[in-house]
Amino acid sequence: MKLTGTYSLPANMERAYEALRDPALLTQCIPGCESLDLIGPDEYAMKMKMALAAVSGQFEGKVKLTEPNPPSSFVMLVEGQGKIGFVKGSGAISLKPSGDAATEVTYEGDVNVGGTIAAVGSRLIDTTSKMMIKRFFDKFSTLL
Amino acid sequence: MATTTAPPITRTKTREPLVGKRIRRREDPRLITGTATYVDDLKLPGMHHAAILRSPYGAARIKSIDIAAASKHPGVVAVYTGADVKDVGPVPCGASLPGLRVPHHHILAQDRVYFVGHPIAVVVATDRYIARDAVDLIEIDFEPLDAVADPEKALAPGAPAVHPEWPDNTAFTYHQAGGDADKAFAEAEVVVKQRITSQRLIPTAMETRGVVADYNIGDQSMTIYSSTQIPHLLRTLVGLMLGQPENKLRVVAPEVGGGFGSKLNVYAEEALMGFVARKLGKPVKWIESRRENYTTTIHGRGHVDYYEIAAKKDGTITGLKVKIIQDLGSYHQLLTPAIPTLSVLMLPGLYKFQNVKAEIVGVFTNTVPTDAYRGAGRPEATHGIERIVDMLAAELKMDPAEIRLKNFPAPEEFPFNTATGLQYDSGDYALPLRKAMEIVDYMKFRREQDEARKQGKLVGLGISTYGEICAFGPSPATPAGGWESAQVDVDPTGKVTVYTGSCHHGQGEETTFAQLAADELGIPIDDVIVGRGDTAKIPYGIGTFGSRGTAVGGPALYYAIQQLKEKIKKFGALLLKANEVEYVDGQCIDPNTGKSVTLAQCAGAAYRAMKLPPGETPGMTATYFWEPPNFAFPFGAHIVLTEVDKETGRIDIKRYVCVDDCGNILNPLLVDGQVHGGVAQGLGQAMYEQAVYDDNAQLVSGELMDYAIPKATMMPWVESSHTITPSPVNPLGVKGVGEAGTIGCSPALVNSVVDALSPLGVKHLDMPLTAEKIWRAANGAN
Amino acid sequence: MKITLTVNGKSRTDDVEPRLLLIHYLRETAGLTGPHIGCETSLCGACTVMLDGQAVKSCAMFAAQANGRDVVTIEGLAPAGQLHAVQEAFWNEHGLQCGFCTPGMIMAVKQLLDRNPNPSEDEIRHGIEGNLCRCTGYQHIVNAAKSAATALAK
Amino acid sequence: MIPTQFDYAAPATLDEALGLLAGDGAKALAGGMSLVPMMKLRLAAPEKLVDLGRVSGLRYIKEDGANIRIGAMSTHHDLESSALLAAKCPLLVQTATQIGDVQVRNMGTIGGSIAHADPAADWPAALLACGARVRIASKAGTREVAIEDFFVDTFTSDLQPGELVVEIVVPVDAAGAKSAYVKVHQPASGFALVGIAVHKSNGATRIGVTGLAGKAYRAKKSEAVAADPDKAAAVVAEDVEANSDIHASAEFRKHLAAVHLKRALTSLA
Repeated sequence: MKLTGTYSLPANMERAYEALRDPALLTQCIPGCESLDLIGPDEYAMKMKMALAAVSGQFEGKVKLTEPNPPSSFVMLVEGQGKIGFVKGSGAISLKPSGDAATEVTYEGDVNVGGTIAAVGSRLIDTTSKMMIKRFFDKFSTLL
Repeated sequence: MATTTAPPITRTKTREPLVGKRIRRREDPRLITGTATYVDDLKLPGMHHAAILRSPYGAARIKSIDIAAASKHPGVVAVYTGADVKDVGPVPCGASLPGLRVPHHHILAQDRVYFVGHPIAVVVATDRYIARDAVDLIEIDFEPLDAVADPEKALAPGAPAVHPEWPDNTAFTYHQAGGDADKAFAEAEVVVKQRITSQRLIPTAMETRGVVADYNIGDQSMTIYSSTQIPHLLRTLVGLMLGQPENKLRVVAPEVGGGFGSKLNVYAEEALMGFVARKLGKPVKWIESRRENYTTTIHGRGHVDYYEIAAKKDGTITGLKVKIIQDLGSYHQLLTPAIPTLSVLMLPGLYKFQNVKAEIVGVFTNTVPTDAYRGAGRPEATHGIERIVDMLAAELKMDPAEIRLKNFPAPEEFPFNTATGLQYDSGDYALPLRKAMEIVDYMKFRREQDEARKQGKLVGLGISTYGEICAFGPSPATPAGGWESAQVDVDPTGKVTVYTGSCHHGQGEETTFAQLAADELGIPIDDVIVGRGDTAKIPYGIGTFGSRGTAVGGPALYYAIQQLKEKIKKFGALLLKANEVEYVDGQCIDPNTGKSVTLAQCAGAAYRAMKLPPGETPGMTATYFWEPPNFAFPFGAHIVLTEVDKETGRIDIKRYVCVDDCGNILNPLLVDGQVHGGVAQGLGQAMYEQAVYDDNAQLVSGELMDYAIPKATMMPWVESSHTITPSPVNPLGVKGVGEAGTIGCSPALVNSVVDALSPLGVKHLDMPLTAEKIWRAANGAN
Repeated sequence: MKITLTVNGKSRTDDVEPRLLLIHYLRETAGLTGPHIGCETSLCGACTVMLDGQAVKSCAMFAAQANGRDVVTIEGLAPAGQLHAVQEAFWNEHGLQCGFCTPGMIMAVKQLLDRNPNPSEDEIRHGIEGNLCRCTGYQHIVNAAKSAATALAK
Repeated sequence: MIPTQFDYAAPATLDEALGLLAGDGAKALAGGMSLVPMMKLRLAAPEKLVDLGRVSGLRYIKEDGANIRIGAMSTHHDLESSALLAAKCPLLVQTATQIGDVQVRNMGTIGGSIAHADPAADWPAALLACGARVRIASKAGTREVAIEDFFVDTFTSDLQPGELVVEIVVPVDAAGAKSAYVKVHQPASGFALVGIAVHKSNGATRIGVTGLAGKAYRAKKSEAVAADPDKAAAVVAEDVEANSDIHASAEFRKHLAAVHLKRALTSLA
């Protein structure tokens, strides 16, 4: 499933670019993320607990940042597996200035979901993914 | 065509026959009181429960499996993985085609998974809750691979290879031709082309599959209880898979909660439970969840077809070319590759043109295998021809009824040889169409339609005239024998048990066969019971599918009774000290003296055997295996009136009229039931149902939450009636009706909606006709 | 945990896991295999039973929730050896084929007629919306509901 | 088909229930029509279930001055068959009859439904349209929020850990009030692809929309021009990021919302 969106962050491009690649910030902002541990260059092992309404599930996976092109773009790969299924996403993230102290972040992503969540949650995947991304950026803006 | 040597027929009925009457079913009392026994109702002493871990990926390599935690979980008895069962024979494919590629189908995945739902490991525990818990404790390291779920994408260069050994994803190509289609097209005055699809469907029997396997260590015998349509074939094939001698393997099909073809198969789990029971020396039960049912039991249809029809300007059809792309799924189940070949046989529909050229490309995809689902190949073909004929009529500005009537063979042309090598047994194809037109008052409707259109209303009428291949079938034309068996036992007290090799599961043969036996033996119906579904009780049989229960199982029973009557009469003559007796109304009568003895007296004498008729043996039983000389070909016409809401895409079915000709009718009540149920499944395909895989080969319509089978509120009132053209193929004159409703329905509905939308320039719509699709078509967008 | 409830008129007490679904309790513990399981998303209705006189899907609740309450399954709809008018009507009208959905379907029709003794065709169809049947196309079930209504009115 | 293990408690009083819910990992079980299937699929695995089925005093529909008070454990069938609601707030009756199926309505509760905050559930549209308020209790006390503030996001309500919906309060319809709930069913699940609730009272029109977006919302722009159904329809989904799934695209959902709002307003004119 394709996802695109644009958010405005209250920081200049350099700051925004750095922050978006900062594991400490990412840990706080990825919804449900419990830990990110460095396992290679720009690659982290992730533990995540998803909780949405009654749905809950533990996921283990990876976050990988590739194709760095500071301060204007990079690609984020996220994958997680759990008993209720797996999620695999890739997002091309591009930044452009919007005024002096703000940056417009655009993502173009592809999310693949498998297992039980894919089989029974098709009507929810779209809405939920969008909400997760929104939560991510909302939190991110606050912390920046 | 084979000829059968039949025993002499004694026609000895004086009372009003039960055959032909609306008799309520004899199987119902146990079903309506909840006392019937389905597989999940079985409880054997010491029975264990199995749960299966399945692939969440459409394609992946299995790098490692860790069963340690699951094995140690309290209550877990055993955990088996692919390595444990690698020597069990593959899940069998019974179809053979030239050059067919057959992947080795292990009962548990080895180092790779090929579809979401692919079984990987089985947990056996003392309780089904524990077994399920332990499944979650198995750790698997997968390496996800690219997967492909769409057959046309699978054929494109560079597509992921479902089976690495065959990178083109092509399991087979198949060609069949009759006449000279190229010439017909070269000379055609008009040619119409259309891509027509028949989407993937999920059979959705209300009872999912289930297996209980038991093994007796002492005598090394195995019993498998399975919700199956084919107990004997299952016995043979699972026996071969497990190396279990067939005479030490009993298969029981208890009450079966619907099949529709999905239980006309041999599944990995049937052999797996046998394997587990034998390994542990304990009975074990596995009941499929609905989720598993959707991801591992066969799907149906899955066609992308390219149609071209050639005709003269006067509407005479001269030729047809069709390319069928069949989505096979990841493996061949029992009949997978054979299903589209049935489509090819049925391509000409009811029309008499003699030039056909067909090609099938069978494509592997990372999905559940497709196989026989209600109609199996024939609905696809009927949908195609009935759509393209409507499009031809539109192109020629001809009336769709008229073009059909023009192209039917005349009644005197029967038996009619088709361009695809079939011989249609009997028919008057105009008869049901004219009757259906009369019921809807066709001309009046067309006038009203003109008026309605002037007011901007979108009203349509759709016709389908279908024929189908039924009564499967002559043995040379079927993979595993097309005959059927019957045995008739008369007890010493005169009570009769009829055993049939067909394995009905809702069709009602427990009633119709009792009607037939009671009539033929001249005894009360309450003196007859019908046994089925247990290989320990009944002679080898083929099973129930392909509208064959009554049309092939019925004649087998009929002939077994005729044979038995000869014996009854001999004992009657012995008891009456007569040279010859007549058998009338359950009694042997000496025509000279008028003295008589009852069936019970004859049977008693045959078992006591104090004295035997010359050359006769004791006992009162007869067994008959009947080989049909040909298929039977029912036909009919369905007409659907619809009104479409242009703004919302909603289809309102105003009337549903069907006139089916299934030959003679044993029980009209049950025939109506078959038609209604068939129409519901056809309507499901036409309007709602669709197995949807995403680009990653995930089944996203993976539960009843997203796969819409018709509910009561979605069904129109079906006005069902009949014409009767007996089949000459069997002594009962029956043709088969199990699949008729399904086959007739979908093209009639789609034709009706296309007709409704035709003022807006709509020429074709693929199924399912969702509201959004209609809205887009009606508003010129796509 | 211990639960005590009335099943088909008889009180019984059993020790159950809290997670035991009512349908499994009825089928496995109480030995009443009339109600069936056809899905896990509470859409098919094959497991329908009466709980304090109201039709519920017994696969969508825990046995513990039925503690102290009154459950009637298809087996308890009529005294042994007799048929309830709805059962009789399903038989007469050929309202079933494979029979798997039937115990739940009969309960849904009973609920409908309890609340609306003379339903229209449309009301019948809505009344059995929560019960899926793959065999009959529902038409004979509609007939059965009408005929049961007539029989019960007498 | 089989849920994971959990601890179970069936308190008899609200106080007891709130005490139990204050603990970690506790989840309230009302009718269970959403929760139990999710537990069977193991999408949900609460450690502790607090069954509200035995809590007294949560199941009632009563008139209280200008309001009708509905206990959170009232079933959809209770609402569907309420003579009081039929007379004083018929929108809720009309909505209740379109929820799920008979068995779901017998078991499912209005409190459980709104707490679940399913973006395709029926109640949110109706409650938004009739201007409901939600009373929420916890060990710390009770509070009341307007229904618009209750639905926060997809499956996310304003309920905080340890809190429970205890009552829904709706105003009694003014004389001459008119209302309608129009729903397009997703054919398999019966959820709303789009559901539109319209409530006209004292010259003001309130419109609730469900199924369309990540959460149910009030179509305020449409309300402002409700006298002109075409205009109202044109803006009902304006600026809304609509859902899309295998049953209907975002574009079609928006279109259906517009068509059905127009029809509903026209029929109530």
